[in-house]
Formats: sequence, C-alpha cells, structure tokens
Amino acid sequence: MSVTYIDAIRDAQETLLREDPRVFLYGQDISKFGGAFKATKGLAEAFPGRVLDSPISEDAMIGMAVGAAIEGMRPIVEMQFADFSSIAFNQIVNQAATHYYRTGVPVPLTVRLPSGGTPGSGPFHSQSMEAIYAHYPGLVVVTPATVADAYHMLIESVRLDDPVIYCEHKFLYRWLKAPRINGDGLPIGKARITRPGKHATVVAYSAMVHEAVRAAERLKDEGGWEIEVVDLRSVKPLDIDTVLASIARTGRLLALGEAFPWGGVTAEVVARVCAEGFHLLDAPPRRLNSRDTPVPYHPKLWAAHRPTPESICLALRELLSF
Amino acid sequence: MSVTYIDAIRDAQETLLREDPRVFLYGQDISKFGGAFKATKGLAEAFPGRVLDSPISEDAMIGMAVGAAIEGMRPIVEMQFADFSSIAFNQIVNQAATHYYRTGVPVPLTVRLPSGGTPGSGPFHSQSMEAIYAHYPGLVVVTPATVADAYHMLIESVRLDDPVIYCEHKFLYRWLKAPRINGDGLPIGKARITRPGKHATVVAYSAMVHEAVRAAERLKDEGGWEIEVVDLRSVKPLDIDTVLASIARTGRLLALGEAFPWGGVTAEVVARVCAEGFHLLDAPPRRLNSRDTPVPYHPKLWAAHRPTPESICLALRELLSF
Amino acid sequence: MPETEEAQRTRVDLDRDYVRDVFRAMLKARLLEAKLSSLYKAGKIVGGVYLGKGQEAVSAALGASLIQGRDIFAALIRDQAGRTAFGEPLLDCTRTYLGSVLGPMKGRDGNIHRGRPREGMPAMISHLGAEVSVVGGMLMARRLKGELGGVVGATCVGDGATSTGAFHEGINMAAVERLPLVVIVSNNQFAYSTPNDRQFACVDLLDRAKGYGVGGHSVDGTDLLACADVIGRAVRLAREGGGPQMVVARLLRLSGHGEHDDGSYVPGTMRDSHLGRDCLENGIVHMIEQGFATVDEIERWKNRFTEEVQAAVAQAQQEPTPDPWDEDWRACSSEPGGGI
Amino acid sequence: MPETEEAQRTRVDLDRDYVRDVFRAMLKARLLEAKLSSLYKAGKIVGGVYLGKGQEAVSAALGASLIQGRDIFAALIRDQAGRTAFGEPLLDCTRTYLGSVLGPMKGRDGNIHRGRPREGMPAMISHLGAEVSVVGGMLMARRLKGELGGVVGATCVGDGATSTGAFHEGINMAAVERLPLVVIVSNNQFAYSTPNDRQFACVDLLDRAKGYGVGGHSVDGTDLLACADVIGRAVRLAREGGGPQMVVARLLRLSGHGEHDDGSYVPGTMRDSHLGRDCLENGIVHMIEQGFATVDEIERWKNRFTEEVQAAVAQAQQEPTPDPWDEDWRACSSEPGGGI
Ligand SMILES: Cc1ncc(C[n+]2csc(CCOP(=O)(O)OP(=O)(O)O)c2C)c(N)n1
Ligand SMILES: Cc1ncc(C[n+]2csc(CCOP(=O)(O)OP(=O)(O)O)c2C)c(N)n1
Ligand SMILES: [Mg+2]
Ligand SMILES: [Mg+2]
Repeated sequence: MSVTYIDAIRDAQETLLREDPRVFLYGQDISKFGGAFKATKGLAEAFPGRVLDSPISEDAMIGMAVGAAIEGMRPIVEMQFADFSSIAFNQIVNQAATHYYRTGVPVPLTVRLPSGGTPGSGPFHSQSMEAIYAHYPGLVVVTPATVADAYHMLIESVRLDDPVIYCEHKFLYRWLKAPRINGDGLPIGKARITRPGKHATVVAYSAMVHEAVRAAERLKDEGGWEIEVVDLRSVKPLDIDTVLASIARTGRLLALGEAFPWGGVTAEVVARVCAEGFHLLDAPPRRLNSRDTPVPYHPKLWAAHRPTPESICLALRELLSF
Repeated sequence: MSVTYIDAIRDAQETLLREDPRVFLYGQDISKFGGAFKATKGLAEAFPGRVLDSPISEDAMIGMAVGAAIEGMRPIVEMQFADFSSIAFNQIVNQAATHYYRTGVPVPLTVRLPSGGTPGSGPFHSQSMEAIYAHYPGLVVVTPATVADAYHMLIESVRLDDPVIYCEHKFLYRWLKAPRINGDGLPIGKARITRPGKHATVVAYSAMVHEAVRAAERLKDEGGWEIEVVDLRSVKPLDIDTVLASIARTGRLLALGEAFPWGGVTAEVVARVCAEGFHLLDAPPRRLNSRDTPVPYHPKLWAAHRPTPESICLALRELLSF
Repeated sequence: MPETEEAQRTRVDLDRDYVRDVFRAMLKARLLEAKLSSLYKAGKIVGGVYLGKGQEAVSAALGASLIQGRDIFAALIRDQAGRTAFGEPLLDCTRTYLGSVLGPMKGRDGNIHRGRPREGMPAMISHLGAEVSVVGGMLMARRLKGELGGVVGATCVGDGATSTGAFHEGINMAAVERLPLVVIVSNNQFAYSTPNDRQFACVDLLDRAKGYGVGGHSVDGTDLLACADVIGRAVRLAREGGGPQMVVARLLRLSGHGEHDDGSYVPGTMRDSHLGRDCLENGIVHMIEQGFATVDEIERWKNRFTEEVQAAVAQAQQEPTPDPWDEDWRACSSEPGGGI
Repeated sequence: MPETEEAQRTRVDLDRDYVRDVFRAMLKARLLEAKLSSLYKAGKIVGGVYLGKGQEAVSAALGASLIQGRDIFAALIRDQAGRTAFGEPLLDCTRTYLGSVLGPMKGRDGNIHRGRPREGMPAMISHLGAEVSVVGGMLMARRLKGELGGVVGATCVGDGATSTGAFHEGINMAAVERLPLVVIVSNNQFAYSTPNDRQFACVDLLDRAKGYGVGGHSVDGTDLLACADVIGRAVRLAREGGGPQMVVARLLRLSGHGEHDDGSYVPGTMRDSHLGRDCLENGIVHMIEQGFATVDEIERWKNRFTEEVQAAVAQAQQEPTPDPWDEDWRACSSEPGGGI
C-alpha cells in the first residue's frame, strides 16, 4: 500500500472534517462526484451537509468563504483548476487578503488550487499562480512538493487564522507516492533541504523540486557535483534563512520555478538573497523559469516550455563553471 | 500655460481619436461626464459615437475590447481605478494576453489604469498592479512618469499591435506639469536616465521617479552625493541594458517601487541585474517598496506605507556606506 | 405581481414603533450627513464623503426591520440611515470620517467601508456587488452551526451594481441555497453619471427576481410608509423561510455621487418629478398626517439628534489620529514563520 | 410567451435547404465525434475530448442559420455540429485533436479551443461565459465600422455557464447596446456532475431573458425541426434588428462530460425520459417522415461523411507535430524594445 499526493490531500480533508466541526468544503462537483480529481471522494457521504457543490461562480465561492470565515467557520474551497481562480481574484486579493488588516477580524479560509502543467492541458488548465497571490499582503501561499507536506500543510493551512492559498501540483497527484504519510514536523514558513550538497544550491518548490533532484542526480553521475536542493514549501512566507544558510555552504544559487519568467518566486528569491547574502555568492545567481508564453497545449511544446532536468543541468553547468 | 499629466492623457486620446478611425474609448462615466478624473473631457462631443459609457462590468469591458480588437479596432478602456481591474483580471490575463500566441491574431487594446496612492484613498483606490500584469506573457506594461511620456507612451501604446496595460499615476494627474509636451523620442522598452550621477543608481518608475529625484537632491545637498535616477518607463519590457549601463557607472543599486514588497518590479530588477551584471555591483543591491499591508486610508499611515524621500535617503545612505 | 402587491397595500397594519424607528433613523442620518457634508466642505474630512440623501427611507426601513445582535446587515455606500436604524453608534461614523484611531477601522480603512464584522456588520470593500456573496457566506455559516433559525442577512446595492458579475453570482448562489437573504436594489436612476439606459435594458430591474428564483418586490423609495411596509414584509418573508427576497426601490439621490460631485447630469425634469421627492420632507408630512408622530415630537427628535451629532463630531475631533509608529503593519494575524 | 410560441409552431414554413443543412451537419458531427472518441480510447488524441453528442440539433440549427464570412460564431465545448454547419473545415478539427502543427492553433492550444478569429470564429478560452462579451465586442466593432447591417453574432453556453459573472455582464452589455447577439443556452441538466438544482433556483432559465431585456425562446433540443424553427427564427430576429436573443434548449448530453467521464451521475429515469431522446435518431425519422430527405439520401450522406472523416483523420495523422525548435516562443507580436 502506498499513499499518493492526491490521497494525502483527500485524507487531510477527511481528518479536518472529522476533528473540527468548523470545517466544510465548497467547490464545483466536489460532493457526490468527489471532485474533478477525486480529492474529496467519499467525503460527502461521510460528512453529510459539509461537502457542498457550488454553482460555477468562483467570485461568489470566495465571497461566501470569507463570510463563513467571519462567522467562525473554516471553509476549504476547491477551485476546479488554479486557472479559474482568476475569476475569484478580486474576492481573494481584495476581500480575503485585506480583511484582517482592515477590521482586525481574521478570515481563516483555505483555497485549494490544482496548479501547474501536465501534458496536453494547455494554457488554461496548467497555470501556476503562486506569485500572483503572494504579491498581496494578507495571504499565506503554500506549495507542497511531497506527499507528507501535501497532508500536513493542508491541515496546518486550515488551522491558520489567515487565508491560505494552497497550491497543489496536478502533475504530482498520482505520480508521487509515499509508503505512508510521515511528516518531518516543519511548520509553514520553513524550507527544507531536500538533498544536501556543497557545490551549488537549487531553490525550488512544488513539482520543480523533483526535477531539481533529477538534475542533481545527473550532475552527480556526470561529474561528481553535489547539488543542494532546497524546497521552499511555502512561498509566502519565504524562508530566506534556510536559503541563505545553504548558499553559505555552496556559494552558488539557481532559483527554479515553473511559472512565467517575469517576476515570480525566482525573482523574489534572487532579490532577497542578493540583498541579505550578497557576500555569500561566488557566482552570479541564476534563475530558470518557464518560457514567456502561455503554457502550450501540445506535449512536445509543453515539455520545452517548462524547466526540465536537461535545462536545469544546463543552467547548473553554467553556474558551476563560473 | 502649462500641461498637466492628466491633460497629456486627455490630449493623447484626442490625437488618437482624430488620427485613427479605429480608435474608440470605453469606460464608466467617460462619455458626457468626461470620466471620474476628467481624462476624456469633451471627447464624447468631439467624436460622437466613439466615446461610450459602459455598465459597471469590468469583465465584459475587456472581453468587449478583445472582440473589437480582433475585428481591427483599437479600443482604449478606462478602468475607473486600477483596483477595479481585478474584476477584469481573467479577461486581461487569459483572453487578451494569450490571444496572439494561441491564434496568431494580435489584439491591440489599451487598458488605462489610474494607479497608485493618494492621501485618503484607502485600500481599494490606491493600488499599483503593474507587477501582476507584467507576470503574464503577452502583455506590455507601461508606467509613464512624466507629462511627455504620459502623452507619447499612450499614443505608442495604442499603436502597438499588442495589449498594453497603461498605468497612469493618480498622484501625478494634476500635480505634475510641463510647459509643453516635449518628448525625447524614446520608444516603449527604453528606460531613461532622469538624473545623472555616479555614486549610486536608483531604478524607479511612475511617481517614485519624482520621490527618487527628491531624495537625490537631498543627498546632494547633504553630502555631495551624486545619485543617478533611472526611470524604467515600461516595466514589461524592462530595459535592463540601460539599468546595467548605469550600474556600470555607479556600482550601486536601489530598486524603488510603490507596490507591495513581495515580488514586483523591484524583485525583477534586482534579479536581472544580479544575473547579468553581478560583477558591476560594489555593494549588495537594495530594494525599497511599500509596507506589506493593504494601502491604508489615513494620510498619516499612507505616508508611512509608501517610500518617501526620507526612507529613500535612509536606504541610499546605507547603500552608500557599504 | 409586484405592482399589484404595491397597489393593494393598506397601511393600517404597519407597526407604530417600527415606523417611528424608521423615521427617527432617517432624521438622524440626514442631520449627521448634513454635518459630514459641511465638514467636507471645510476640509475637515479624511477621504471622500458619499451621502444617502434621498435614500433614507429605503435604507432605514431595512435597518429597522433587522435585529442587531442576530441579523446581518452589509451596509453600502448610501446606508447611513440603515446603519443608524440597525444600531451602529454615531461615533463609529464620526471617528472614521474624522480619522480618529479609535474608530472601528483604526484609520486603516475609511468612511463608508467601516464595519464590525463580528457584530453582524461586514465591512464592505469598494468593488460593487462583492458583499452579496459575503452575506451569503455568513448565512451559510449560521446554517452549518445550526443557528440560522429566524436570522436574516441583508445588503443594499445600486442600479449600477446590478451589472456586476459579483452581484449575479452572489444572488444566484443565495437562491440555490435558499438563504434568508434580502437584497435591496436602490434604483436611483444613475450610477455615478451613467443613466439606467446605459446600465441595463430590461423594463424593470424587478424582472430579474424571477430569473433568480427569488421573491420580488417593488417600492416607491420616496415614500417612507411604503418602504416600511414593503421592505418590512420582504424581511419578514426571508425570516420566515421564504428564501431570498429582492426589493427594487425607485428613487433619486438628492446629492451628488460624492460631495465632490454636483450631480449636474441629473435632468431637472427628473429632479422635479415624483422620483425627486424628498423622502424625509414627505415622510414628516406622512408621519404627522397618519398619526405616527406629532409635530412636537419631531421637533424634539431633531433637537436631540442635532446634539448627539454635535457630540459625536466633537468627541471624534478631539481623539488621536493614527500614528505610524504605533501601527503594527501586519496584514496577517498569525505570521507563520515570522513574516513575509 | 415562449411556450405559446413553441406550441403554435407550424413547420410548413421551414426552409428545405436549411433543414437539410442542419441535418447533414448533425450527421457529420456525430460521425466525426464517434471517430474522435475511439481515437481517444486508443490513446491517439492529444488532450481531452468533449463531445456534443445529443446536442447536435441545437448546435447545427444555430450554425446553419449563420452566414460564414459575414456572421460571427463563438463555438463552445459541445459545438462540433455548429462548427460543421457554419463551414469549419474538418481538418481544423482533426489537426487540432491529433496535434498537427498545421492546425489553426499550431499545437499551442487545443481541441475545442480552436478558432479562426479573423474569419468570424473566435477561439474560446476555457473560462466559461467569457466569450459572450467577446462576441459583443466583435459586433460593436462592426457597428463602429458601419458594417453591422444584417450581421449576427452567436455563441452557446451550458446551464452551468449561466452562473458565471462573465455571462451576466456580457449579455447585459449586449442588451444595453442592442447588439444582434444570439445566445443559446443548452440546458443539458448538468454542469459536469452538478444538477440544475445546485446551479440555479429559477423555474426556467428562460425567465432570465426578460431580466436582461432580450428576446426569449424555448425549444426542445431533442427535436431537430423544432430547433431549426426556433433557433432559425431567433437568428432572423437578431439579424433584422430585434436586439439580443436568448434561446434555452432542453436536452441531455448523451456522453460523459468528457470522454474520461462515464456520466453515471445522470439518473436512468432521466436518460429514459423525453430529455434523453437522441436528436439524431429522432431527426432521421422526422427528416424522412416530413419529406426533407429520403432513406437513400441519408445513407449516401452517411457514407460520404464517413469517408470525409476518415480522410481528415488520415491526413492529420500524417502531418508533423510541433517542434519546439521551430517554435518562435513569442507571446507578443510587436516585441517593443526587443523582448521582456
Ligand atoms: C467593480 C466596481 N467598478 C467601479 C466602481 C466605481 N464606482 C463606485 S460607485 C459607482 C457607481 C455606483 O452606482 P450604483 O450602483 O447605481 O450606486 P449609487 O452610487 O447610485 O448609489 C462606481 C462606478 C466600483 N466601486 N466597483
Ligand atoms: C469559470 C470556469 N469555472 C470552471 C470551469 C470548469 N468546467 C469546465 S466545463 C464545466 C461544466 C460546464 O457545464 P455547462 O455550462 O452546463 O456546460 P456543459 O458541459 O453541460 O455543456 C466546468 C465546471 C470552467 N471551464 N470555467
Ligand atoms: Mg445608482
Ligand atoms: Mg450543462
């Protein structure tokens, strides 16, 4: 028996529903149908009246969640795809994100965003929107990369008093498996050294952590390079201390992300490292993002649009040869 | 006689309407009323049927503009405040921005966003959203800081075949004046050295250019420091060459912006400078943004939320003393 | 049919205390807003001033039919009268307008955005239509907690706000959930400067009620007693399990969009028409004629409210404004990991 | 009243060529989609497959009443029949599904998103409701260019899409502008797995037409002749200056939401009811009975279309797929300043 990443998300919601009467789920097709990705399978039956199908109204879904949170509930809203949260953008960044600052009343809601690219999904079922939400004060944005993090960080997200954007990567849903859900006890806001190394640091998050590890393995085989991989886990807050500690060991930084190249997590990571750890760097910091186009639909284009072990290795070789 | 920044915006629209039959204006209260800020005053009368009041439907306003652009028109859409473009977010980033890549058919539309903070405007009439839109492939994002740029860049925006997000700063509307509209012929995509210097470079855009110049003057008076101020003019494309050339002279960078501190233009500037001009830097690059809360309503809080000549001087002194 | 409902109205069954509450809130709000307007003109106000002048009957009829401490009232831009009727203290208003740090928003947000969400008064954001689903969510929470019995959630929007997707999604969702939501559409003929015919094409916004499957009511917003009657009934229907109710009120705002605006786009003929009647002046006549209050009583109320307003203004004016050094500049309550 | 309109229908005035066009498009689309479905099951399709099975009559009746080269047709998820009727080449379809770089989207976007915007076929984005305002804008452009005369713009949405703010804003705007827009709402009783009663609370979605001030029409979507009649008339009304028209069709999709879905949430009783009738099987009977076509003709069409489909699939399968090295990776056409 093994647990997949999507199982972990489902199980976390089951735990939350069981342990906290304030929790309820809202989203399109999540009730009897169990959701487009089956992240809520069986939960409607197990928790009658607490897993509710919504109309196709992303704006109202988040407005509703803010209202429920004001009244002390802990809604979890499933967007069918992260990309559709663009419709809820206003309610997320202007209603949910500003509420605590404006009124002193926190709004503990969690928005689950099925994120990231998969082959053949195209421009509107592949987006990574973490940087968009992280820009706004008042939101916590998490990006679990492991089965255990998928579970524990969802539990923690719902327990936080603030609105959390929980970015779950669709590519990991069924591909990523673990024998069981063993967390390492890290809280939201702490990064993890996924793979220790000493020649360069790759800072990544979500699915790109696994591509970074693959690239690191290749470079190990290829030239004995030891690449450290840091998994940010949450992009806001962003644990710059762990990143800096890693760079103190390696002297070299590659910031890696699947999102579009202008701005985003990689820019924030590089800018913070340079501001706070300039002296630690033995080489110019590098970034690797997707290409600057919408996410293409054809798998051949898609594979060339996002960073791959090949392109990561290329970037690392240049970084190492500086 | 002098021309204000808002006059320049109005005059550019008049020129465009006069010279190009494909141009029309769409927005709330822009027709007979002339717009919330009077940016379209008199234009409805001068160009009957081409300056149209829209319902309060930001999503449909942009959808409409995309459709009209497909058919060869050049719509200019006025958002009453940049903040309300959050409702149009989906149509901007998913419909307009992706259209050329997906179909090969460009959609030449311009969205005017009255942006930035003014005292007493509060969290929903003060936002700077340039970084949000710049993140998405397929959009051009411009941020004029001078009267002449307000004019010429609006003309150029409408002439471009791609969707342009034109961020006009409300604080400059009536405060910023010029004897006449004299451009320097720079195209979108080229930054300008607003004030030459040799000890440090401040990279800024929009209203912050003026705050940077003020800070530079103070430091000149105070200690003879010569601070170079670079006005990005457009944040996407971002003219990193001009920025690098400046840092090659000064060795020091302060990236300055009025937007929220996570991500944004300042992060992108620092990350690019470090990737491409690491060796030029004699000190860790610094950033100065607003504080990480919604824009507060009370003027006293507002003034402490955004960068000011004081806080810019503080950052520069630290930068110079490194 | 709503027209019939309205025509057949007999007002004998109007509760005397309720009508007097409505009227007093209208009067107090008018006096308060007149003060705010002059303070604005004197440059004493922080931010903008948006008045509910001419819309007090609608707003107060709603506020007075809600029960503070149990119901939810998401007041909007022209709801000073409704806030007053619902029981919002005057000081919440004056402190916010005058920038006192002791106000409910501590200077972080202003004026018409003020609220006390934990006390059933959500704090609106500017984006029109966005509160409808928030009130829906508050009601959903009550249902999930088993506390929905006898509760009503209400909000007001303008004619312009009906064009927003948020309004549509919010009211549709409430209809699907059959929540006790009351939405008042105050059709004051203009959204800022934009007239109805550039905002929608239906004959009457009330026609939308059927399209959402919610109760529909039409009312003359210049007529205090009609408002008390129709809005009172809509609230009662929602409270008694009748599902969402939408009330469309016909009226005119008797001020500019904000105090910076002279409203010169409103045609004189419209101002002079029935729509332009002042619900307060008109209300005074009705109150007296129908025996709800005496001339003396009204005079006394006026004096008392004038004093209350003065006191609330004076107190707020003496209070400290926010100090950036005391501000904690935190947008999250929990700060996981210790910051951004 | 729409019910009356529908009931009183006499079909004598149906244009023979039009009906035959509708039917042929239905047939061709069904054959094409059956092929796509088996290619999907064989793992030969790039991306997802969403079929219009059971909805062909509605879609084709719309497509066939539009004039390619003049009108605008924003096809949606279940509009293969409408696309075919409008004149979209089969190759546009097979190339996109099979990942040929020669397709209209060059592999950059896929399948149901394909379009040729400059030829009156906008390329939909996934976000439901978003095309309504785009078609509105295309019509606005025609008006501004003085080329609106006799033009119609049409789009289709599902029952679920009516809950989106975009749908609301788009149709309201078109109503305000009195554009010749036809919106077909195919109420197939489900949005993915979500039934009507979790999507809206009105008795009939048609009730919304009056709320928007647009023409309203109701039709049995399983009945080819009724669709040809009602939808044909709605298009004519729009074309002749009657302003926006909304048609609500009652039907069921006879497939899963996509080919990955078995649609098991649709109750058997509903499948067995009138709603579950197959508009094509049923249409064949009607075509013959009413003398619109003979058995032989239909058989010949079937054979010819089968061959056409085969040919289009075969050709697309031989064509090159996109090569990332040849791709120019440009999201802007102008690249001011030379890049990001
Ligand atoms: C989504 C959105 N777009 C634009 C605005 C700017 N705005 C503020 S009030 C207003 C007019 C509102 O009109 P209406 O809803 O009729 O209310 P009224 O002011 O007439 O009471 C506009 C356009 C806004 N607040 N929200
Ligand atoms: C704004 C938005 N939210 C969610 C989705 C995901 N989604 C795709 S199709 C669909 C169901 C659509 O139902 P309906 O409009 O009834 O059309 P049908 O599939 O029944 O033809 C959903 C929820 C989407 N495409 N857009
Ligand atoms: Mg109004
Ligand atoms: Mg459907």
